Amino acid sequence: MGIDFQPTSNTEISRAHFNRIAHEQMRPISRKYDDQEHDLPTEWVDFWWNEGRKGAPVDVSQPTDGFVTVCIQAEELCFGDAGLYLRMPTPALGGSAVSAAGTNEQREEFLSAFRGSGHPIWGAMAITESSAGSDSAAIQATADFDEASREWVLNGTKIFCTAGEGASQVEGGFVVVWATVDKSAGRGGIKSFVVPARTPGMKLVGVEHKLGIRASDTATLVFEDCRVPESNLLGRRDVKKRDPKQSGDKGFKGAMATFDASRPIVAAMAVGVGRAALDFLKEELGRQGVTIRYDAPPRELTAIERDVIEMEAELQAARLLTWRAAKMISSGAPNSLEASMAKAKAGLAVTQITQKAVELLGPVGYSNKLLVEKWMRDAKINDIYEGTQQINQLIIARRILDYPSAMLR
Amino acid sequence: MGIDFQPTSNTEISRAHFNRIAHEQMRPISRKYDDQEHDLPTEWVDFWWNEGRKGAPVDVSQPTDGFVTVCIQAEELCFGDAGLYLRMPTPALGGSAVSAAGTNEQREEFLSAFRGSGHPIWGAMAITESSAGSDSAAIQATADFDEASREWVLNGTKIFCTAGEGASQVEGGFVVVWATVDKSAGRGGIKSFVVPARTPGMKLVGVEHKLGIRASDTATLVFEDCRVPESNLLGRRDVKKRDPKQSGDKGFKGAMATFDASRPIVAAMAVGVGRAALDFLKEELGRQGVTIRYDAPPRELTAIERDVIEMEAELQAARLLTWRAAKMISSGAPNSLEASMAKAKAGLAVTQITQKAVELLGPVGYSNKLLVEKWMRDAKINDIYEGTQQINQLIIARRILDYPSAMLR
Amino acid sequence: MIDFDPTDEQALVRDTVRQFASNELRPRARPCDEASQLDRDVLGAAHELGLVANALPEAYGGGGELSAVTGCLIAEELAWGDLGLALGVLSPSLLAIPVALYGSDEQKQLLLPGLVGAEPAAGSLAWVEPRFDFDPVRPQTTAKRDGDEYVLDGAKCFVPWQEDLSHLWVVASEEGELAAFLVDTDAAGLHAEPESNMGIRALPTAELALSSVRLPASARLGGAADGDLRALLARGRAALAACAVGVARAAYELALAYAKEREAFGAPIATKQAIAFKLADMATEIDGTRLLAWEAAWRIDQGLDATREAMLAIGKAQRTALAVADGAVQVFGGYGYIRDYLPEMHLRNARGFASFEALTLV
Amino acid sequence: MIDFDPTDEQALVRDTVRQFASNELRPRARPCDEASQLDRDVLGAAHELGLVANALPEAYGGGGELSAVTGCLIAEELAWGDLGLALGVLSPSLLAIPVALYGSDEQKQLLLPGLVGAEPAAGSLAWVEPRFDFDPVRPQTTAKRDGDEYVLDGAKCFVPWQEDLSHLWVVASEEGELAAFLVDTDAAGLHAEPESNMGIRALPTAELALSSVRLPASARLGGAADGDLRALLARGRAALAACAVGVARAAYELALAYAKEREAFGAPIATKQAIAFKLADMATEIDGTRLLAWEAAWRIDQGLDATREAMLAIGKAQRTALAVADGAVQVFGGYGYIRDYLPEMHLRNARGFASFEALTLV
Repeated sequence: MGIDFQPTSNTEISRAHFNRIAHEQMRPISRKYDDQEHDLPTEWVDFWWNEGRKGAPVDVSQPTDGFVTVCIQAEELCFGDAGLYLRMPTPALGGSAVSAAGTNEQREEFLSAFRGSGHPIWGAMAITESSAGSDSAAIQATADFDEASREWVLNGTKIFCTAGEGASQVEGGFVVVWATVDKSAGRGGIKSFVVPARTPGMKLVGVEHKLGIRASDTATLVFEDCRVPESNLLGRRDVKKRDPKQSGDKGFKGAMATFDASRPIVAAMAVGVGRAALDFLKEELGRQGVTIRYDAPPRELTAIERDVIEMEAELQAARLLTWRAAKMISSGAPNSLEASMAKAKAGLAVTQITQKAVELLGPVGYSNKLLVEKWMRDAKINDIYEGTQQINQLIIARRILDYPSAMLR
Repeated sequence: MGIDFQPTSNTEISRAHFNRIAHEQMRPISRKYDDQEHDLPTEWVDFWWNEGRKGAPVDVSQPTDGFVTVCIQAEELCFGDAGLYLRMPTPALGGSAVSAAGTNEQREEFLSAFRGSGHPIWGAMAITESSAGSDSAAIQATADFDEASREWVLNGTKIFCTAGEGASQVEGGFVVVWATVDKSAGRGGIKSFVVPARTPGMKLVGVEHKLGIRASDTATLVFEDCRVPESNLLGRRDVKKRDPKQSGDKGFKGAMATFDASRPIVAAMAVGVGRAALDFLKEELGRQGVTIRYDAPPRELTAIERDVIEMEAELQAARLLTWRAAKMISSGAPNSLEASMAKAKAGLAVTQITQKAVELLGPVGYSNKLLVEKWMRDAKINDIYEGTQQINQLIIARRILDYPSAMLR
Repeated sequence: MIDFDPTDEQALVRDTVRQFASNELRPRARPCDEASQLDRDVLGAAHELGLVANALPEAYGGGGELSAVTGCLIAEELAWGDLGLALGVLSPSLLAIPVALYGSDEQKQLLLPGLVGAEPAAGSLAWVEPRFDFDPVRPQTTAKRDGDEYVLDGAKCFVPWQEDLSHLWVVASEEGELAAFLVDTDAAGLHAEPESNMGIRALPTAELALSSVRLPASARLGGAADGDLRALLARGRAALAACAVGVARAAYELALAYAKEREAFGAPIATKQAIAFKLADMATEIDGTRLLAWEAAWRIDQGLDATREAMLAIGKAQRTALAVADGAVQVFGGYGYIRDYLPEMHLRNARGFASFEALTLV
Repeated sequence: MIDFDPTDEQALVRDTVRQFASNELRPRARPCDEASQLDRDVLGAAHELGLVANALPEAYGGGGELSAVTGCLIAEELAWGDLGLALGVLSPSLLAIPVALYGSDEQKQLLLPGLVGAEPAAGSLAWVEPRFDFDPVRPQTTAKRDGDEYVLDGAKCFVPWQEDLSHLWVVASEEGELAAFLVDTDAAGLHAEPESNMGIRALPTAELALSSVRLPASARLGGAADGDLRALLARGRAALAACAVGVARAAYELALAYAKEREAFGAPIATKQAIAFKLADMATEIDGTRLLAWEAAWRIDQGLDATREAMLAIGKAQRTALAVADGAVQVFGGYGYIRDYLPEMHLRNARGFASFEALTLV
């Protein structure tokens, strides 16, 4: 094969398809659902449920670029609107966890409705707690097994749960909850459980008011003696005292694996937001008669030209690191290092690119009349969730130094 | 008094005096002694000894700006040439240590010759060891007291000793050596000793080949049963087991205090090198017809104009932080935090300013025909010696967080 | 003689304003940002402090203490409390300082007494224009002489616009030169559209459309005489730089406190070099930036040209404010992204300094 | 289909060159830098590897494998060994690739056989000019037609200049358009002054003064036909970007190893976040930069215009190389500043990429 930067025709079909959706379905309501924080974007949810989820009209007889194609879909939709993207009725990260760590029966039970003809539903993953941000070993939520009823009893509070309102409140959806069955076992005691929407004991106590991605329902969920069947545990029940990263626990490893898979997607989402700002900036400058000279000597460029050229280089570097990490998933290569590189790079690059775009557009860039200021607010989340910049640097550093986590904290 | 940015007339006299020396005595031989690494810059040494050390023709009936004036002198001379500045026949850091921690007798004994009419001599301070860079507690050099001869016997190897060749080899000079009298006491056991030049047992084993400041003799000194009189110990002899920072040991504290005093000077030296590059850049651009518009809107500036304006702002910020730290010395305020801020800021700012100056001048900036490439090489030392960027960030962080060193390493 | 210590009187003013900012502004920062409005009580309390009046000529009931350096000390403290409220509290100076410096006696008589009275009075100045390449010394808003009138045409944005605002200065190009004109808010041909921006939401601002706004010749700042509007621009930049330092300091202090309190992996996150060094850099850049702002202000007070110094100061200040506010959000992690905490607001406010001009004056 | 894995053949070439760079270049990096000269043995060994010949047309005894992507893989590995020596080793391509791509049959016949022979032959190309605002697509060196001759006037710098160099291409403006001309090193009116630069000291370079250098019409690259010199410039930028990645990777690997080995306060300095995160950023930027260089090279191989991609790649590459080399010096502390260790050399070399053009071609 060899080094190739040409996506397959199916990827191009997919890109064009989702780019059109971004322009026609998302952009027109971007500002509306930024202003009306927490309102359900009905037109978008219905569109996705009725049309969007059918996917792009690809030629199934032809190859795609696998996970790279998935990343390009995420880039295009977040080029449209990152907040609406996170509000799409899909299994989302919860689905990834079920797919990665669940049994066939579990996949059928929890995911089939997302392919069904019912009303729109959501999936979500609930990991973070107020005292355990990046430190999953510090999870306080508990899961106790009730021998009598053969049920798991969940107790605890989860915060920053993306799509947590929809997943917990709309019949048919579910939340994958991380809890410990044995605090003494540290990470080894942490298991994930599928909690169907409206399960008694799972309460939605609030949705966050945020800097950006305001269309996305970031929820706080409280679990009080929330009971789910034994069969809702993902992965093995037995507790490995050793760090499960080294153990064979498909449950935790599977859940962890979802991050290696989700980081490139999050990176692609970031790239989409950054591209939205950069493309608009170039178009607007063009309208003002400013064109970027790619063949002018550095010392003859205007400050704006050099900024734009640097922004383009940083965005493309982030995109290519993302595609590389995604490609490795398709080819089954372990990509934890590359996934964190992509996430760290994309998060920082688009934070700076969108901030710069606001600056270069001057007073108009700062105004709500344009979406650029919104893209700057939306972009910042990519530096924070799915592992902050610092957490990803930590993962990268441990890998390149070949240090166990104990040696570098 | 109130906030005032106007130096006294004596400071202006001093600035003009040393600026002329920089232009007339230093610049003409800058390239020569960069090429002829390690050669003694005789014309400069003799000039300083015969003329330069007389100081500026200030009006003693009028005030100066105290330590700020000293910083301005350092800036002007390093604007001339940082390597030659470090090769001046002066007591340098060794002198600061004797002044800060020594008795009147010791000051008289070791410093008077620097005011005398003999040949040029040098002072130096020897702290760093190959295994103890930033970590003074790790010092391995030992000082044992010989009760019989009432002498201190020094053993160990010191590296990166600025002016170490002159100070150790030229009769009349001296090296202040840090050594431990009790390894079990950690920092508490570290004392400093004055070793006169040519003392038997003090050997010059080499001088470093460096990236820049090549006119400066950075020496490695070996001490083998090197004996000095009991009276050459600076400060108290008894060992405080407690961290001497908290103890009343004038010796160690004095030596440490010299750093709070020397960091602003090192920062001022850095500013001088950065200014050399920035001033030349602006002059050269002017000759090429490029003038900097300070009243143009940011979005109309050329890349070069914005670079130069940012370079000027960063350099001035570094200079003002330096003056603030220096002013505090004059007014007797503890300035450890501010001194480290000045050092950290100046070191980084001038590293970037000089690197940028080489870039903006293109091929000619990279050529040895100009001094800009030398200033970039010279400037980098300011990010490294007298505490690297990282060490100064550590000191700043501990202060602002109010953390003991044990909590932040 | 080089000195970086304020006078005792300045220190007293600074400490008083800091108290005021801490007690009156900071608690209202979030509610006013969410509600996109100023707080009348705060405006009243600030007016009683006489922050603006103190700088006005004694002949017109002011304190006669006009000093850009003092003004920067005040601006930093107020912006540390809250930028949007600070700009609102200081808005009378937008009307007062141009007239105090360059106004005709008639104009001083007309405007100054109202600003030192018992009741707070709003002021405003329209300089920025809604264009990415807006050039403050070459505005596209024009003033043409027509008989004994001036006719203004153009567009302005970032114009402080409180309900009770009655007059404002509008900066325009008069035959290629900068000039300012006193305009009634209800002047014919003047249309004001309320703005919504990413930050400074507590401050009501408007975008103005001026089409053939006719003014008497006496509306020109200084009358026949010329005011030095470039110097006024430098005053604005020094003041905005001081505000940016205040915003950065507020964000830094929040990050510092949070980093010492928040634990991860069993220790405060401040014990991690990545966090600790970030805080160290913030502290250093904030101090360096403040000194640049002071230098520009000091030159203004000395009657020296401060164009370059003010440009260096505001350029550095907008970079520092943005970097520090962004860093504070980063230190807070997820909490930095939600509006229950202030870092995200400081980030939105900080970004504005790259485009603000003359939103406050000292 | 998107793919970032080299072909098996490319991987083999890369690994072979990496071995060569490790065994032959790296050990000579410091001595050649100090002595400011190339090493004949290395040139011979490289010639035997056929690194340049392999890319030349089979019709003239080459391997017929011209590929910018493969060239970038080779350039990165060689520059990882040592930049100065890498540029020396690849210098024949400066003569060969322009003629292979755009030369007339006559020119190919004249130049190519000599480059695939048993003995290594030097090559060179003069493009850069000693001006801060040098514009590679609008050189000030001019070529004027005079009867059936061309007359060249102007100045050049950064021109590789080995003793045994006999011919070189000189890029000039011919009626405003880019053109290249084959010039004898002993041509009348050509004066070469040896250069001394901050970095790439192992590579002998010269500054050229051309005053009325007269050449036959046949000396023009392509003869009557036009070569696409802008495409050649992009090839140079992709190649230089790959070299910059090699330099950055070399500095990064040194820093990584040193940080794990060097102890302070009782632990390896790599266990400190400030150092560890710096290394993490280096690794990330190096990988991202390499991908940009590959994309530009891939477009060249596809026959697509790569002007923009090559500009993005070299711009990013010069920033990455400088930041990583500077960071490596910082990680080494005092040892990073002395010439017993390589970081300081990487820093001097890295700084050059902001000004290099067409110092090597792929």
